[in-house]
Parts: sequence; structure tokens; C-alpha cells
Amino acid sequence: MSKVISLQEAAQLIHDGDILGLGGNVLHRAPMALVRELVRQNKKDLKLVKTAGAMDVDMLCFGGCVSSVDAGFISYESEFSLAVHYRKAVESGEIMGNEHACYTVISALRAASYGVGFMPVKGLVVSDLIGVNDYFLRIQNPFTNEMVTVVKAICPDVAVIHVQEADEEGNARITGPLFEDVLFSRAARKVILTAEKIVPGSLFSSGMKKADIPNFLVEAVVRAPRGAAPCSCFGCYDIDRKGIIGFKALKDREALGGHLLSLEYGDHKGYGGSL
Amino acid sequence: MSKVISLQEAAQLIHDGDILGLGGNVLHRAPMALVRELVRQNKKDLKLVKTAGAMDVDMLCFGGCVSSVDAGFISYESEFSLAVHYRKAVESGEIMGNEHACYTVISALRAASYGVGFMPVKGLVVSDLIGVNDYFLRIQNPFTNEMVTVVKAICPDVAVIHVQEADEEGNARITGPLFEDVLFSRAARKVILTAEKIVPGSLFSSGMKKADIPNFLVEAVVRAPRGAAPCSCFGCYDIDRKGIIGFKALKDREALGGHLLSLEYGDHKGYGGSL
Amino acid sequence: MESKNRVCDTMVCAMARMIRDGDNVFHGVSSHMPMVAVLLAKAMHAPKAVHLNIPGGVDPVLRKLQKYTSAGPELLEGSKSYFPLMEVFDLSMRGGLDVAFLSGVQFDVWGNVNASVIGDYKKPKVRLPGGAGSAVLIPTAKRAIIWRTKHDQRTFVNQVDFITTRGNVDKIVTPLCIFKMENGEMVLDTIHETSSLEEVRENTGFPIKYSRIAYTPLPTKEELSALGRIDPGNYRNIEF
Amino acid sequence: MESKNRVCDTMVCAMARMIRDGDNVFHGVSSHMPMVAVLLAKAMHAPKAVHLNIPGGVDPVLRKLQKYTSAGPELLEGSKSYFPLMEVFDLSMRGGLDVAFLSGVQFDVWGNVNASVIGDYKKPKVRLPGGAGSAVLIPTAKRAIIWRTKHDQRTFVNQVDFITTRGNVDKIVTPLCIFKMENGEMVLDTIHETSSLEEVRENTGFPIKYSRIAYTPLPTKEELSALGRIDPGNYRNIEF
Repeated sequence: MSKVISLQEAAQLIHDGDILGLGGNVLHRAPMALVRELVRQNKKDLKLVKTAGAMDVDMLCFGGCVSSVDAGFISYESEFSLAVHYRKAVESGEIMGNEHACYTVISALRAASYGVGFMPVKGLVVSDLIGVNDYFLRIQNPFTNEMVTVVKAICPDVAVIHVQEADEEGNARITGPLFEDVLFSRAARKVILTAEKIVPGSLFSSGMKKADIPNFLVEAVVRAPRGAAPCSCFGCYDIDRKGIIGFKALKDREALGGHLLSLEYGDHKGYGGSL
Repeated sequence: MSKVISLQEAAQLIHDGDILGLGGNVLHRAPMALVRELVRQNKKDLKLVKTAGAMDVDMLCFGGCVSSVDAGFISYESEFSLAVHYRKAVESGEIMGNEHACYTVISALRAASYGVGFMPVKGLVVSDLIGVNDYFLRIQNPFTNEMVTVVKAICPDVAVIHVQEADEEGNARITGPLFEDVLFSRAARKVILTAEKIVPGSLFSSGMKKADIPNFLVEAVVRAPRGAAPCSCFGCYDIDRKGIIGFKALKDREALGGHLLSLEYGDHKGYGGSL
Repeated sequence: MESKNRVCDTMVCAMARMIRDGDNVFHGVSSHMPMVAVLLAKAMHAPKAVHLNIPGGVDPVLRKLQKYTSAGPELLEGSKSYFPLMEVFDLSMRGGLDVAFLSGVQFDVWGNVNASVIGDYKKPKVRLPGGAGSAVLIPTAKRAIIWRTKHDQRTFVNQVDFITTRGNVDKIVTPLCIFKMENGEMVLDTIHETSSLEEVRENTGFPIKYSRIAYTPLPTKEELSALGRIDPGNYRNIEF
Repeated sequence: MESKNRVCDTMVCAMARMIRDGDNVFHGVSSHMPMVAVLLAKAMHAPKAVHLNIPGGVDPVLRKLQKYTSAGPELLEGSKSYFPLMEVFDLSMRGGLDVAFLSGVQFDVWGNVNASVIGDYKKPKVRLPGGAGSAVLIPTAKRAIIWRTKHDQRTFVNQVDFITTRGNVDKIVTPLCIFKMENGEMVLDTIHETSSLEEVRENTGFPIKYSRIAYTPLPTKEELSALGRIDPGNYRNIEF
């Protein structure tokens, strides 16, 4: 049974208030086509989760879709500088910026994936982050009585992951760095894939590298060529500098609306983030 | 710098009293050549760790090398029946059989791999195993006050893993099921590989599947063709029924000595477990 | 008229029918009967059941079963994705495993399972192989299905020597009958045609409760024919 | 005579020399200077240092650096094994990471690092990008090496606004000098030839302590030549 649906339908599976895990890392393999559609559909109160986010988080903040961000790092890297919309929204109090170490996001996702409520984290020792956040606590290791920090599980309602190849049933293979995407696919209640290519599943059974995400964990698959653009997608394309600079130059939500409208036809038809 | 050493030298890296993690699962890809050498070198007081062990654990128990076994399951599967030497040694009190669920071994190794002293385990709820073993405790989830079982970390002093391919520097690629071997390579203080083939590292950098175990985690590599025999090694050979039946027919330690002597030349020369 | 049905076929077909289409189903080591049951269910009424196992092949396309193992690498070949034991455990822990096939050595009327020891834990009279996944899967899988090829008073006891685990046991399949768990008690569900209420009673260490007497449905011709294709080596009979 | 050495080269060479042969070394995002420093060290005195990074390539053979990222897939190509971010973290947690290169926005004399916020955490005056790995790596890596391309009184402060972390900071490399941590205090280690004790003092928010005045060794001709090969696009200068 095919799980392939349209980008619009996929975005409708994500509800206001959902905890949303975003695949990829900084400007690499972020699920940008679906992120754009979420802004178009005017989603509200999304609680974003990512280790290191950039344009995806920044755009959702710009679009007013977000109430909190749990992450270790939100910024473009050196060349493209700061994530200004995220930053402003946190500074204005519109969004709660829940700071993690990237590793505590990983630990929190592992906890969800293992079905437990918390995970001990070795490294978080001296840090104001422990006191100001309710998702960190210090407890005793019951075997040694040493103190250890624990982080509360994060179980995303939905994880959105952009992959190079998926079959119609939802088996997905990622080429190049996996980042935290496999972990997201295990920790989340619902997994939505956007894929550069829909391929026959036989590719996965015959090849040396099987699918990284098995079909039975996946709710829906969207055909989305250039679905990570203007971010990079290994083996398919590098970043689109103009697309990033163009986004960064947008002054207000109206301009963002125009920008998203100009990409809408391509996103919906599967031409991706640049025409 | 080459890390390739002889089987005898590798066994000398394992000391009496060590916590020893064994790769593979039941009769698949167990590091039998090194296991045999450990018996020949008359190791004592080894504390074995494995999720599901069979001939490897049974032989080390027969050889008098073992003081405890932490595992979820120790038995041959249906055709070859019980692990009688393990069983007798536990029943006589010579060996402590520390029963785990296979998953609590995994959780204990994850704890070691994450540098923490314990790991919460969802599933262990109603079980006499909790009360009789000092490596299980019940604590409160500090976020919800719900009770949860935790298992104490197991950090093997050495993990011995048989692989299909390794390069001289210790990069190793496993074909087919990984079982818990990658986790063992992260949890243990020291990793010793036995390998069907020593291959050029360029095989791993150019192929679609990179090495599963990186060189910097590895202490030593032994060239050991048929090093899992008479257990199976995927892509290389299936089990050697005669070898297993022959071992199971041995009556006492003297007979075991003879059996190991008959395989010594092949093991040391790298002809493996059958001549 | 003597039945032509072998007990192993009756058991395997009954186990297969307990799998619903779309279920995520796991079996472990020493588990030829469940392995064949999962393959049978997928070939018959439950093509979308997901076959999970120790080597990690999801829905493996098995060219050939092995006599000596139900955890061999052939369970990975031909599968589209890799989802090994530790991931199956995680899946169960977070509530995503529908069916786990498990065994044990002693069972009591309260659904307690012993796969650990007879006698003292530290110096046991009999050291059993161990529960493998049971202690964590029986409490977390939505339905744990037990099979055991011995049915006698040492197996079905009033009280187990040691509680390895207790949890979501749904059915217990034996050579004589099928028990089900109902309101925390083990009750008779169906009797195999080769057995009788009398025989079940005589071989069970606790009083048999039942609401009605029913017989385990016989294997159909289609099932038997599928079994012949799936398990030509007859490994489903290996425990007898 | 004006120096021909650019500050970025002095800094990168100093960072490279802090890597010992055989060290397991990690750098993260927005980290062109450490990335180039690791590659330089491996090309010079530390060929057996192990280069770890976010995409997970161990000792990647880089055909081409990227200007916009130090976490791109090119860091996986050409490597023999895959050891991604979460594994690098685990490695550090269990005591196996020798060197972690990290940054931050504010530093104080006690080695506290702030990469989180200026002002109130819940409604900050300035929300910083976040510490990424710092909060867990600085306490667990054997040596955390900080680099920061700003050296002023807002960066090196008497007391940080917010303690993101404190731990095993070994050296802090700035455009003016190198600090080291000694008995829990940040003290001057060496001054770059392009700077002076005076300039360091004026731009630091706490009193400068030192046991002797030394200068940061200049890049050698061999190092500069290697830098030209490793980083022809001059991305090590991107933060200036």
C-alpha cells in the first residue's frame, strides 16, 4: 500500500501545538519544502526540536509558527551569520528558546526511543542551564550515590526527514551523513518523509546498504525533488546561495509570504525550492 | 602503524579477572579461535558478557576460565540443545550465572558507552531478577515520580569481536547482522578484532559501506581465517556441524585439552577451526 | 478415524492465526515454530504483518530456513531494511511491538513465567538457559504469545519456582491445548483435536477453568500446503 | 618592519600545535579555524591525530573545503569509517576524547563560558546561537581548546552573564594572545607578535596575570605552505 501523499496533505498531518522534530543539520538536508508548506498553512504553536538548526528553524520562527525551540545551536554557519528571526522572537518573548547541549537533545530523543522518561547525561556538570530549565535535574546514581544530571525525554509528535531515496511503502535510505535522523525516526510518534526520489523497494533489498528507516515506522512519503533546497542534499545538490541570501533579505512577513508564494508552484509540483 | 599481532599475543592482552565481552550471537560469528586460545592459555576468573551465547561461553566454562556470566540466554539453539558445561558450572556454584534480559545487557553496555553509571529500562517490571541481583534497582523518575528499573553499567575490560574484514590499522567492516558488536566496540575499554581477512583500508573509503568499527577504538587485529568456526560467519561459511558435535561429545577437561591441541596448529597459523 | 494432523502443524497454524494483518511481530532464538508461524501468517491472512527478528532483517525473503537456528544471517538477506534486536527491544519499550513470541520452562495460573532457575538463584538445582527477551518483552509487547512443546505438571505449575517475568501474556500454546489469560488468570481457550479435557487436566498442575469447551481449529488444506513450501525441512517439528 | 603574518594564520598554527600526535580531536559547526588547524596538524607533526566531526567521517580526505560550513558531507567522503556526532559525544562522555575545539561569546577569569544569553534566560537581552556541544564537551574532553576571534572587554569579562559551562578548558586563542588555565584561573600564556601586553590589558575585562612574557611562535614557512594547500580558499580568515 502506497504511503505517497502530496506536500499539502503531509503538512496537514502536522497539527498546531505539535512537538516537531526536524531532520538534517544546519544547512544540510533540512526538510525545507515541508517547512515552507507549514508556513503557508499558517501553523501555530509548533515546538521545534533539533540539535543544530539554521534556515528551517529561522523560517518557521519568521512565519510565526513556533512557540518553543529545543536545540543546542540555532544559527547559520560563518558565511551566512545569525538566525535573526529566531533570535528576535526569543528576545521579544514570543518564543521560548530552550537551550540544550546538542547531546542533551540526543539523550532526550534516546530516552523517548527507549521508552523511558529520562536519560542520565555525563557531561552536564557545572552549568546554569540545569537550574533555569525544568528538563534538567540532578539525581543520585543509585549504585554509587554520585550525582548525575538527567534530561527529560523528548518524544516528538512528528519528525520530518528529508531523504535521497524512499519507496512507496516508506522505506528510506539516506546517503552521506545521517545526522540525528535515524534517531528521530525512532523517537517520534509519527514520521513524515520527503524524498528526492521515489524508488522501487527492490533497490534496498538488493544493495549493500539497506534502508535506514523501515516502512513500518513511517506514516507518509512525499515526493519532493530539491525538497531540501536551498539547503544542501548530499549526492544531489549543494546549497543555493541565492536562495539563502534572498530569504535573509526579506524584511517582514508580507515579504516572506511573497517569497513562499513564488516557490509554491514548484514545491507542490515537486520542482523544489528553485525554479 | 600496523596493529596486527598473533592469536597468542592477542590472548595475552586478556588478563585473569577481566570482564570480557564476546561478539556475535549464539552460533553466529562468535570469536572461537580466540576463545580456544584463552582456554589453552589457562585464563582464570573471566567475567563473560553477552546477550545470547552458546559454544563460546560453554567452552570457556568447560575450560575453567570463568567466574561469572552476565547474559540473557546461554544455550545452543534447538538442534544442538543445552550448554551443559555452563549449566553444570552454575549448578555446582563454580560460576555465578547473572541472569539478564538480553535487553538489560544492551542497556548496561549503552550506559558504559555513554559514560554513565546506569540506564533506565522500561520493560523490567515484575521480576524476581530485580530482587536477587545487585545490578538492578528501582528508582523514581525524578520528573514524574513513577518507578522505573535501572541497570548498572557494564564496561568490559576487553571486547573480542570476529569480523569479515579489517585493515592493519584496525578499521573493521562486518557483513550481515551486526548483533551487539558495534555497541561492544564502544562500551569496552579495549577492543581486539579477529578477522577473516586483512584488507587494504582503501576498500572502506571507496565503498558504499564504511567500516563499522573505527581504528582508533581498536587495540589489536588478528588474522584469523575461519576464526569463528565451527560457528557460522556470514558470507564466509556456515556452521561446521561435526565440529560442534565433536566438542559436545568431549567428556572431561583432558578430552577438551586434546581437542584444543588438535586445532592449535591451524588456529596459530590462521587455518582456523578445522583442518 | 485417526487424525492426520500433526500437533506441530496444529500449534503453528494456531500461532499464525493469532497474528493480525499489520502487526509488528518478533521472534527470537530457538524459535522455529514462531518463525514458521510468522511466515505462514504473512503468506495467508496477514501479508502486511511485519516480521522482526534478531539478525535484523525486516520481512526477510527467506530462500531457505536453517535447522540449527532461528537467528541466522539468512533472516537479513532479501530484506529492505535493517532493524536488529536492540531496536526491536526499543520498539517494544516505547509501545510499538504488537506481538512477541516467547517461551519459558514453568508457567503458573497467574501468568508468571520462569525461564531462569529451579531452586536457589545463586546455586540453582537446575540452571535454565535464561529468558532472553522475556523479562522485558512480556511486560511491554501488546500481546505476548507463549508456546511450549511440553505440557505436563512440571511445566504448568501451581506456582513457579522463580518469577522471571509477568505481563501481557495473551495466549499459551501447548501440544494439548491453548490457554488464554483472562482477568489475570490462565483459562482454557481451546483443546486440540488430538487431546481431551481429561488429558489437559491430568497434565496441568492447577485446576482447569473454562467457560465453554471448544476445539482448536484444524489446519486447512491451504495452510498445510503453505507450510510445505515455507518449511520443507519440517523444522517446525524440531522440538518434538 | 611590519609582520607579514596574518593573525588568522598565527592563531590556526598555534591551535594546530596544541594537537598531539595520536590525539582524538573534534570540531563542530561554524569552526573553519579548528577544521583547518586539525588538517594542518595532521599534515605536519601529528599525522596520527584522529579528525572527528559532525558528519561523522573519521580522518576525511578532503578534496575541497566549503566556505559556508564545517559540518558538510565532504567531511565524510574519503573516510574509512563513520563515527557521527552522537558517537563523538559518547566518546567524550566515557573519557576518550582528547581535544575538543569550542567557542563561546563571553569568558571570565575562572574559565566560565557563556554561549547562551546576555540578560534574563527566559527573555534575554541577546539570545546567542547556543553552546552546541560546549556544555557537555568542555567538562569531559581531556583538553578543551577555545578560540574566539574577538578580544575585547565585552568578551573577556570579570564575570560571565550566564554560565553555559565550565570544565577542562586548556587554552584560549584570541587575535591578541593565548590564555591558559592554571590552577583554575585564566592567565596569559603568549602574546602574538602583532599585539602587545598593553593591548591585551586594554581589551580584557579582568587583570592580566602572567609568570613571564613570551610570544606566540610564528607560523613557519612549512606551515604556511601547508595552509595554502589545505585551505586555498582562505576560509580560516572568514571570521575576521
